[in-house]
Order: sequence, then C-alpha cells, then structure tokens
Amino acid sequence: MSILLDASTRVIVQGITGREGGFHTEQMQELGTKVVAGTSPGRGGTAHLGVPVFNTVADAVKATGANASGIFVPAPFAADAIMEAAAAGITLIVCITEGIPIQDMIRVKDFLRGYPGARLIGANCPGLITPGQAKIGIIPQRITRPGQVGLVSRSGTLTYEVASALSAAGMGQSTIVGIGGDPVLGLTFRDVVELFEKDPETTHLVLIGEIGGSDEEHAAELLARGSRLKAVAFISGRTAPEGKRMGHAGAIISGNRGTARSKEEAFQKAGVAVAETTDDIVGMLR
Amino acid sequence: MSILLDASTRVIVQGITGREGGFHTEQMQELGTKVVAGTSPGRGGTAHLGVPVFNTVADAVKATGANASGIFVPAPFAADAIMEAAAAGITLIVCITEGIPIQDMIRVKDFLRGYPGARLIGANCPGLITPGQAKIGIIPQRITRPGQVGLVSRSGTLTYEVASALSAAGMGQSTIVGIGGDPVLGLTFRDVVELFEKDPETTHLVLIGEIGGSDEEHAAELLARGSRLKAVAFISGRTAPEGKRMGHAGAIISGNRGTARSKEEAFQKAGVAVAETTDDIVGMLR
Amino acid sequence: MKLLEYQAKEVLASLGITIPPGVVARNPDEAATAFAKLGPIAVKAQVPVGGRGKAGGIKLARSEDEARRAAEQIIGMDIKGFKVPLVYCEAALDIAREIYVGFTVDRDARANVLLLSAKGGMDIEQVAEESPEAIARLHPNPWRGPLDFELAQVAYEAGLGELARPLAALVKKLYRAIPDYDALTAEINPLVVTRAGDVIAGDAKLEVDDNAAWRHRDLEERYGSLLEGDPYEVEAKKRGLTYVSLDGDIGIIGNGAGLCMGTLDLVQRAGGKPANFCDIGGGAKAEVVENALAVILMNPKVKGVLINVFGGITRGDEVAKGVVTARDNLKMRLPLVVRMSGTREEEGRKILKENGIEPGVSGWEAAQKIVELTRAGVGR
Amino acid sequence: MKLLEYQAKEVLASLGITIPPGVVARNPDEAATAFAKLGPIAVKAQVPVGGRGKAGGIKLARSEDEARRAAEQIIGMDIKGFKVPLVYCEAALDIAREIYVGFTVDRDARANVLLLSAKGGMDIEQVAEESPEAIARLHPNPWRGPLDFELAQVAYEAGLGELARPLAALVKKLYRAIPDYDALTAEINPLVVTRAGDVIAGDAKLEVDDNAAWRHRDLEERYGSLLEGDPYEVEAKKRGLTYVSLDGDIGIIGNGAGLCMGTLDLVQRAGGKPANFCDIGGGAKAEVVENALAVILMNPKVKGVLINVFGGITRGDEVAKGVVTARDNLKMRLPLVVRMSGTREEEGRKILKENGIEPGVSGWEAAQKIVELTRAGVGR
Repeated sequence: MSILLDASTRVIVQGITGREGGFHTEQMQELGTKVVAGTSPGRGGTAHLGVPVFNTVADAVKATGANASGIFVPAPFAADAIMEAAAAGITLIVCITEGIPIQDMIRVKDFLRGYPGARLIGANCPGLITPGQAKIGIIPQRITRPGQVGLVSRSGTLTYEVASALSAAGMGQSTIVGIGGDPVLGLTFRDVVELFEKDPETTHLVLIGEIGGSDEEHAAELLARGSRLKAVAFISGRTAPEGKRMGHAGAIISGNRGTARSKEEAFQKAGVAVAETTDDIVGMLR
Repeated sequence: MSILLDASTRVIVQGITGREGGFHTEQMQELGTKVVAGTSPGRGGTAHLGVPVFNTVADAVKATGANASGIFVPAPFAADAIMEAAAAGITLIVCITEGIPIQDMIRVKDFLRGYPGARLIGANCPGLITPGQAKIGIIPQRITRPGQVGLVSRSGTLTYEVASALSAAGMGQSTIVGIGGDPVLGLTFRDVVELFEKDPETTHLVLIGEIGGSDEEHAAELLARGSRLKAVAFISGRTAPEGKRMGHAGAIISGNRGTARSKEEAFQKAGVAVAETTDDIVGMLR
Repeated sequence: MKLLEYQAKEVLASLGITIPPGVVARNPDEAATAFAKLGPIAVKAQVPVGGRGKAGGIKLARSEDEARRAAEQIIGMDIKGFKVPLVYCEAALDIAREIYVGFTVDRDARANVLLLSAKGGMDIEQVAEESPEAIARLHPNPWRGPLDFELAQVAYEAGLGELARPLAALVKKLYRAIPDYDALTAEINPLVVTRAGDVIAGDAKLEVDDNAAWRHRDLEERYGSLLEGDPYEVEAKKRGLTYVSLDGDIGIIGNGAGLCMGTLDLVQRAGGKPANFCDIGGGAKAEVVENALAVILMNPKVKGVLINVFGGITRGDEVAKGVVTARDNLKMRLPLVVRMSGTREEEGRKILKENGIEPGVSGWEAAQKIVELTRAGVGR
Repeated sequence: MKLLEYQAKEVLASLGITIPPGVVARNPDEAATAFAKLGPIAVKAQVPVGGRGKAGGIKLARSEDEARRAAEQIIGMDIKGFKVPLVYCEAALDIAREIYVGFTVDRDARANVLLLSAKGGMDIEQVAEESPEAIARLHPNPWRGPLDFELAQVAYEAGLGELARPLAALVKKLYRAIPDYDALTAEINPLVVTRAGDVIAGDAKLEVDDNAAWRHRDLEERYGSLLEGDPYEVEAKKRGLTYVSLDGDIGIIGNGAGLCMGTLDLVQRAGGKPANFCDIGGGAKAEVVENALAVILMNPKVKGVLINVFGGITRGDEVAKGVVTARDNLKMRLPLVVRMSGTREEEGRKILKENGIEPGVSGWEAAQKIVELTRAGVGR
C-alpha cells in the first residue's frame, strides 16, 4: 500500500530541537508517524516532544533501532548530517534542508556509494508521505488521502497542488515522494518509479518534472519498456528562457538538453500522457 | 600447481624502459613469463624487449588483454602506478618499488577497496615466482625449482636463502610470494596462506615473518583452525631492541605487540613448527 | 556568483596558475598607463557573460593612444544587458597553441567533470555539438580529486599526450577551485601554450556556488560590488529573494520554484508575458511578499502582478492580509491577482475581494485574469 | 624525521593551531631575555625523544636568574643519547584541563588512527595499557580526512562531548599534518584547555616520513641540521645507508632488512653482541660496502665485522672483490667475516681467503666465526 515508508517505519529527526525540526516533528507525530528519537548535539539525554534526544545518530540508532531519518538542520551542517545518518545504518534519509552547496552534495553522493543500503531523498525537498500512515518532511497531510496513485515530483508546491486536486477528486495516493529540485540529489524519478512499479497497491502514477537535467528522460526510458501503471506526466518551466537559472532549484537549460520539449517528447514516446497544466492531470488520470 | 601466477598469466611491466624494469623484464622473459606489453608515458607506439610499449596501462590492457602487472617505477610515481593498474582492470599488481611514502600507500589501500578483484603484492617486495613457469619481480629463478612447498615471506633476501636451501635439498616450490616488509602493504600472510590452502598441489608451507605488526599472528589464527599443509615458520628480528625501527622495512616493536616472541607463540599454538634459524627450516619441513 | 575575468584570474593565480601580466583600468587614462607599463595589450571588457569578443568588447592596442581609445569605447558599453564597469588590460602573448580546459558540474553524473580539448579558443558548446570526440572527459572522485594517471589518460585521449605532464600539473591547480572556492565552473579557454613552452591562462571563467557564499565571504567582499548586472536581480538578492528578470510585463510571485515556473507557463499560455520569476520560498509572510512586490514594481515595464501561493501549512486568511498590507504600504495601483490555497482559503479570498484584489481559485483562472486586466491597462 | 618540540609547534601553528608564546634559547643569556619578554616560563630541553621531564629536561623559571640557571643546566645535557642543543622557553599556561590528541599510523588497520583521551599529559602508551577504554579511536578515510560527525562521535566517546566543537576544529587542523607533511605521528599532549576556554598545544610531537623527504625539502632545510642524534646514524644517513646503532661490539652489514635482522639474531645466538643494524639494500656494490664499513669503523667499540650478503642476482666474485677493495681502502685491520652466496660463490670465497678474509658458507657458521674472532681480540 506504499513505498519506502509506512506506519511501522522507525523515524528519527535530526535537528529536532530547532524551530523547523520541532514544528514538523509535531506534524509527523500528528499523522501517526513513529518518531522514535531526535538528535541535537549537546542535548543528549534530554527529551523533546515526547521522544528521547541523542547527541549523535549512532547513539539514537543504537538505543531505538531507528531506520529512517528526517533532516532539518541548517545548510552548513546538512551534508554532514546525511553522511552521519548513512554511517549509522539509517536506510531512508530524507533531507529537507535547502541551500546546501552543490559540492557538498557531490561529496555526499560519493560517500553514499559506500552505503548501498541507504536511500537519500532530497535535499531541498518536501520529503515523502504515505497518506494515513506516516510522513517524513513537510508535505501537509491535510491535502492527502490514502489510495492508489503514486506521485513523484521535483517541485514542492506543485506537488501540493496536484495532491490537493487528486484528493479532492477522490483519488487517494499510495505514497507521495518529493525528490527535490537541486541539481545533485538522492533518489531520482527513475528510482522512485521503479519502486512504484513493484508496489502492487499502486495502480496510477503522476510525475511532476521540471526543465534541466535528464532525470525525467531516464524515467521515461524505463516506462517505455512497459509499465502496469496508468501514468500522467507534467513538466514545469516550458516557457522558461534558455540559460536562465530559475531559483536555487537549479532548473537551467543549455542547448537541447533538459528542455521541457525533450522531456515531454520522451514521456509521449513512452506512452505516458503529458498534461499541459496541473489542472488537467486529474482528468487525464481517470 | 601454483597460486596467483602461472605460465598463462598475461603480464605487463610498468616502467619497462627504465634500467630496473628493463633488466628484470628480461629475467622474467627468460623464465618464460608471458610478458605481453610495457608502459612508459610518452613512449607509446614503440617496442622494447620485443613487446609493445603503451603510454597508459588502460591502453595496454585494451590492446593485449593483460591481467597482471609488475611495477618498477620510481617511488614518487609508484602509488599512482598501482592505482592506474587497478583502475585499468589488472587483477594481480606486483609493486617492487621501495621507499614509497606510507601515506601514499594508505591512500592506495583505500583506493583498492573500489576494485575488489585487484590483488596487490608489495610494495617494497621481491615479487612472486611460480618456478618453471613465470615470475613477476626480482626473485632469481636460479635458486628455485618446481615443487610443492608454498613459501611466503616479508623479507627479500631471507626468501632467497630459504628458497635456495629448499631447492638444494630437492624440495621444490609451488609458488614463492614475497609480500614485502613495509608497514602498509597489499596481500598479507593470511591472504597468501588462504590461497595455498586452496591449491591442491601445495603440500608444505614456509612462512618467514618479521617483528612488527600482527600479520603473522593473524595467519597463525587461520592455521590454528586446521590446515592440511605441513608448515614451518621463522621470525627474524627476535633480538632487535624495542622501539628501534629496523630499516625502511618498518620493523618496529612497541610494548608487547609485534614481538618475535608473540609471533612465535602464536605459531606454536597453531601447531606450526617454529625454526630458530633459517638453516633449520629444511630439516623441520621434511 | 560569476566572477569577472580579472577576478577569476586573480583567484587562479592564487592557486599557482600562471596568468599574463595585466592591469585593471577604470578609465582611458588608466588604460594608457597600462600600455606604458605592459606594451602591446588586449583591452578587454569585464562582464560576467560570454561572447564579449563578438560584441566588440575586446580590442588590441599597439599604442597609448589606441589603449586610451579602446577603453573609451568599451567602458560603459552594454554587453548582453551588462554595462561594462571597467576593462582589463593584458599583455599580448606569444601563442603557439590554444587548448580548452575546464571543470563544470555534470548534473546527470552528479559529479564534477573535467573537459579537455585541443580545440581551445573556441566556444566549447559549439565544439561539443560539432565534434564531441574532440573533447576528452574525466569525472574526478570528489574526495580524491583528479589522480595523476587519470590526467595522463585524459591528456592522451584529447590528443595532448606530449603535454601530459604540464597539463596534469595545471589541471590539479585548477581543480583546487572546486574544494577551495565551491566553483561550479572553473574554465580556462584558451589555455595558451607559448612558443617558449609555458602554459598560461589566456582567459578564465569562475562561477562560485551562491549556496556556499557563507564559506567565501572574502570573495564577495573583494569582488561582489562589481558584479552588478540586472538592477532588479541585484536588488532582489539584497532582499534575499530568488529573482530572475524576464522580458514581459506581468510580474510573477510564487512560493516554490516549481510552482513559480508553472505560473510562468500558465501566464504565457493565457497570452501574457511574464516580467520575472520570483520565488518567495515556503510560507508567505507579509514582509517577504512586500519585498517581492517592491522589487517587481521597480520595473517600469510591469503592468500587473500575479501572486500564486500554495499554502501547504500557511493559512489563507493570513496570506490575504499580508498581501493587502504589502500593497497598501507600497501604494500599488496596478492590477493584482492573487491565487492562493490552504486552510481558510475562502476567508482569504473574501479579504482580498473586500480590498479590491482579484482572487483566483486555480492558477489557470488567475493567469487568465491577470492577462485580461493588464491588456485592459487598468491602473495606468 | 622527528622534529623537536619547537619545530613541531611552528608547523602546527602554520596549520592554524594555537601555541603558547615561546622563544628558542641557545644559551643562558637568551633564556634570560626570553624571561624578560614572556614572564614566567617553562625552560624545555629540545630533544627528539620522550621522557625529558623525568630526565630533568624541563624546569620552571620565575625570574631571569632562574631562567638563566635552567638553561645552563639543560643545554648540553644528555637525554637518552641525545645531547641537548638548545632549550625552548615557553610562557606558562593557565591550565583548566589537559587532553590527549594524536594521529599515528595504525599498522594493522593500514590506516591513520586518531587517538583522543580526556587523560592528557600522561604517557599515552601507559594509558592504553592501564585503561584502554579511556582512549577513543577513529580511523579517518585517507582521502576524506576526518568528517565532522565522526569527530563529534569520537569526542562523545572520549567523554569530551562538551568540547566537541572546538576539538573537531582543532583535530581537522592537526590532521592536515598528514597530507601536507607526510606525518607518521602528529601528537599534542597535553592539549591544554585554559580557564578562558582556549584550546592550546602544550607539547607537540611530529614525525615526518623519511620516505617522503623529497616532498618536504623545506622542512629538512629549516630543521634538519638540529636533529642530530646518534653520530653514526647521522653519518650513515648522509651516505644513504639504512643504519641503526645498537649496544654491542660486532659490526653487521647485510643486504635486505630481513636478512640483516636475521644476522643480528644469529650473532646474538652465537653469544656475540651486534653493534649495529646496517642494510645496504639489493646488490652489493663495492662503493656501498665501503660506505657501510666506514660508518661502522667510526665506532671505537667495534671489534669485528660480519658481512652477510645473499647474491640473488649479484655475482659472488664481484661481491668478494668489492669487499676486499673496501677493506683495503679503509685500511681496516679488525677481523672481517664475509658470508655470501650467489652465482660464482665459490670463486668469491677463494678471493676472500686469498685476501685474508674469513669466508662463511652459512650465516650461522659466519656468525660463530666472527664471535670467536672478536673474543680472541684479533687485530686489536
């Protein structure tokens, strides 16, 4: 009924005593997420929001058997936090922090090669939610409902738009994964689509892409080999001028690579319907 | 009839146009070693000692299908040469060069983790020889003869001593491996002993150790679990004073670790006979 | 932050790379002095974009007079929207050959990539398109940096084997720009090999990751003030906004890069032309909205503004109140359409209407409204 | 190369580590001047071995007179075979606590290891033996260096969590001694935390890999001349030999560290006492043998010499000729036993005998011979 995350996932929050970390931990708890601990250097031994706080992730994992982490630490410390989680044996690492230097993330990606069991989502992403069960990150549970649509997106707010519309139309979601818009990130469209393919409860798929990079094209290649999912894709930034970097999101196009057109064509070639606006998605998915 | 190396191994020599590299390549060829190429940056496209010379190991491997390499380049370039060989897909890398900085070798060891198929012998070692078939390195073939004794040693000249004595007594060798005396090196005693255990043609084993480190102890632990090999061990440096570094070989003892006594006791506990001088080894092996 | 050529060269020189003798000139007199000091010079416009040669931004000067005239012509020139603040006067080189060498982020590989080509001095994107085999590539491990044997391999691949050693030495220095300065691009094109066999940076591009600005305050202090391009973008940066200037007349504000880009698409689809991209990030506090509106209203071309806020957690009524306050503080009279969602979105829409602001239920509806209102020229 | 304390501190300071104000003094007057400048000081013998405190090599001075007297007593003192060439006069610190922090090569792990302990100021080997749990360990990846989270973990493990941040900053600086200076050991003991909360290197040890000397010529130029310990070892190093002084009276020369050590064992077993370890490496050229013999004969305690050469590729007759030439050039009269093997070893033995040198067939036989000859006092 979900990928990556469900009600049994044992979650820690890195940076739980911070403002953001604390606020969203409460939201996660409200949905029923099994938050088993938090970390905050120097605050080990205390408790916060009803869970124990540890100095290090290693300590938290040892004491609680946590297997997932949500990272809410400031950008200068976020890359280190990801590596700490992986080294401590966390297998699902969700990094919400935005503004992490690209070189930090390139080093992190290489570091993670040493931990093949660890999956990173983000950074600079809204995280993921399995409606009605659990979430790690900041996707508002209010706009989601349990169901069979898998949703994967590079954009935060567009995800919310689409989830809202799906929920309003009675089309619940199996899991919603915001993979983030940074140029160097963890799980890709393709990785997440593969997981949805294997989840028997997911029957529909929505992909929300963006200009820049070739990740959408790679997912389309996978879907072109045949998929049991009814899929709709949407690409934002089709009218963005060439060579302009659209925000920290790193959406930038150079030459013919990474344009909205190339991505839309890739999906069409794969037999995936392409929506012109997010408003069209629900209708096309039925 | 051998471990690691036989007449079919396809060998390149890195630094073939150097004085040492050239001289020992000829010795290797004389024994029948299948030397298929050499490398020497800037000399690609020429030939030397009857084999083609390439600029890079990658080129040599591509053109000749080489799977082993002997490295005879000067110390400042040796660590890079080892990594180059591994990255090019060479699976048996024998580094003869002495005087490589320890930090270089520590970095090399970590680099090699990315190439689990690659085995490094050395550096600062005499290499290995499968008598009558092939050699990579500088062990004089004259003092060896084919047979069933596996010989593994940290010392170059002591290896020659013992090989000579074995050959003179009619006890041939399956393979002789000089693993080198540096503090940070490739294959260990234990690694080589494991290979000899698996080689049905090897029936006897001689280990020539040295003070410093715990590699002999680790090999003894393995042998203590039961071995089909009739084994004799010898440790040099038993009278070396504590805390003195005996040559670049890095033999140094601190506290109780790495002493000749601890090594000898480990072997005795494992049921391995311990020789007091190298002269005693042949007699004890019979 | 894209450094100017002379700034990039100063950084490369600090990494041990040889650069030609050169002097910055802010006026024709200084250019004349530079000639007196250096002899024949290239007078080069300092702007953080490529293509300045074609735009007339580089002139050779073989006399003080020519130097003076070149500076006169170039300083103040507009190159792709950048007003040239100063020129760099650089001694002419005795060029034997020109090579391309550069690092950039390879997004698909999630790694840095070294590009090396014997076809230096040309636009590398053009080379990549016309003869991709002329560019050798290496993805160095980000912790190790490029290794000697990797650099030798890539030099031979690029047909530059005879220069393998000096190139390896140079590339290792250039690579330091990545860990030491968070370079996203570090490029030397052309890398000049002189007839004496020296290897010298003929031109240099260096882009430092804005996300890592906190690690490189020194760079910003030394160079930041000169990097003024588009005045709205500069102002937006000061106010901490993610803002990109575009050509149209409808100001756009959104929260989240994806939503913001999607809003551009919708406006364009409805027949309008966006004046900017402006992402105000999560939430939508009155203060931030006010800052964004202020920057957008600086642009006299703007005829109306569309705000598209998806309130994941933010309450609609609060967003509405914030927008109203911002508009009132700025005494804004242009058409304003606000599309928002979230808890209490209906209350929010009510507040907007009461204050004369057009609410929209969907982004598409809102886009159509703003296009219609700006066409009608309301508020002008 | 083991640096002296003040040299190691200079290097650490260049890496950004705080050291106390200090001055080198080569005579009592300079020590008095140091006091005038710094106030109360510790006057510390500069020798590249530990244990100088117990040996009386460190004295506190609370007046110019005390400083002068301390320097008088310490300079020229013998500490574990090292004659003290100068003292380091260092301002006294306001110590709140003392920590141990050091990097060294962990041979078994084939890696560098960071050792961190709240028990600073003590002999770390003793701490390791008595309370190993008091030492926290980290093996940093050699390409990445220690990462922040690893350093935090190790600080908490060592019970130094409240100092995690300043310690991490310090350890990252100390680590630079490994890639930048090929340090085999880089140790600060004690690392002093002052009552003001500053973290300062109270003492420092730095050993640079001799194999990497070619990368650090600057260090050798700046510091090398002061690092004279055992005069024979110094002389041997100049001649490019691997030589270690021992206590006995039989000089030993061998090719290969293993054979050489094995020869020491044999001599000891035969009842003799080796005067040195001297590995002349592969081959056995006349010139190298002569250099080795020359160094050994400098030592007046030596009563005889044993040369043990296994000629893998070298020819026995050539080795023999070389030894004869070397002995003749040096006019050596002490007993000399040579054991060698290789092609033409019998011809070699013949040459030796003809020249009055005892040949040996096996190492054991040769060892017995030299012990016998030196006991008999031949040549004296």
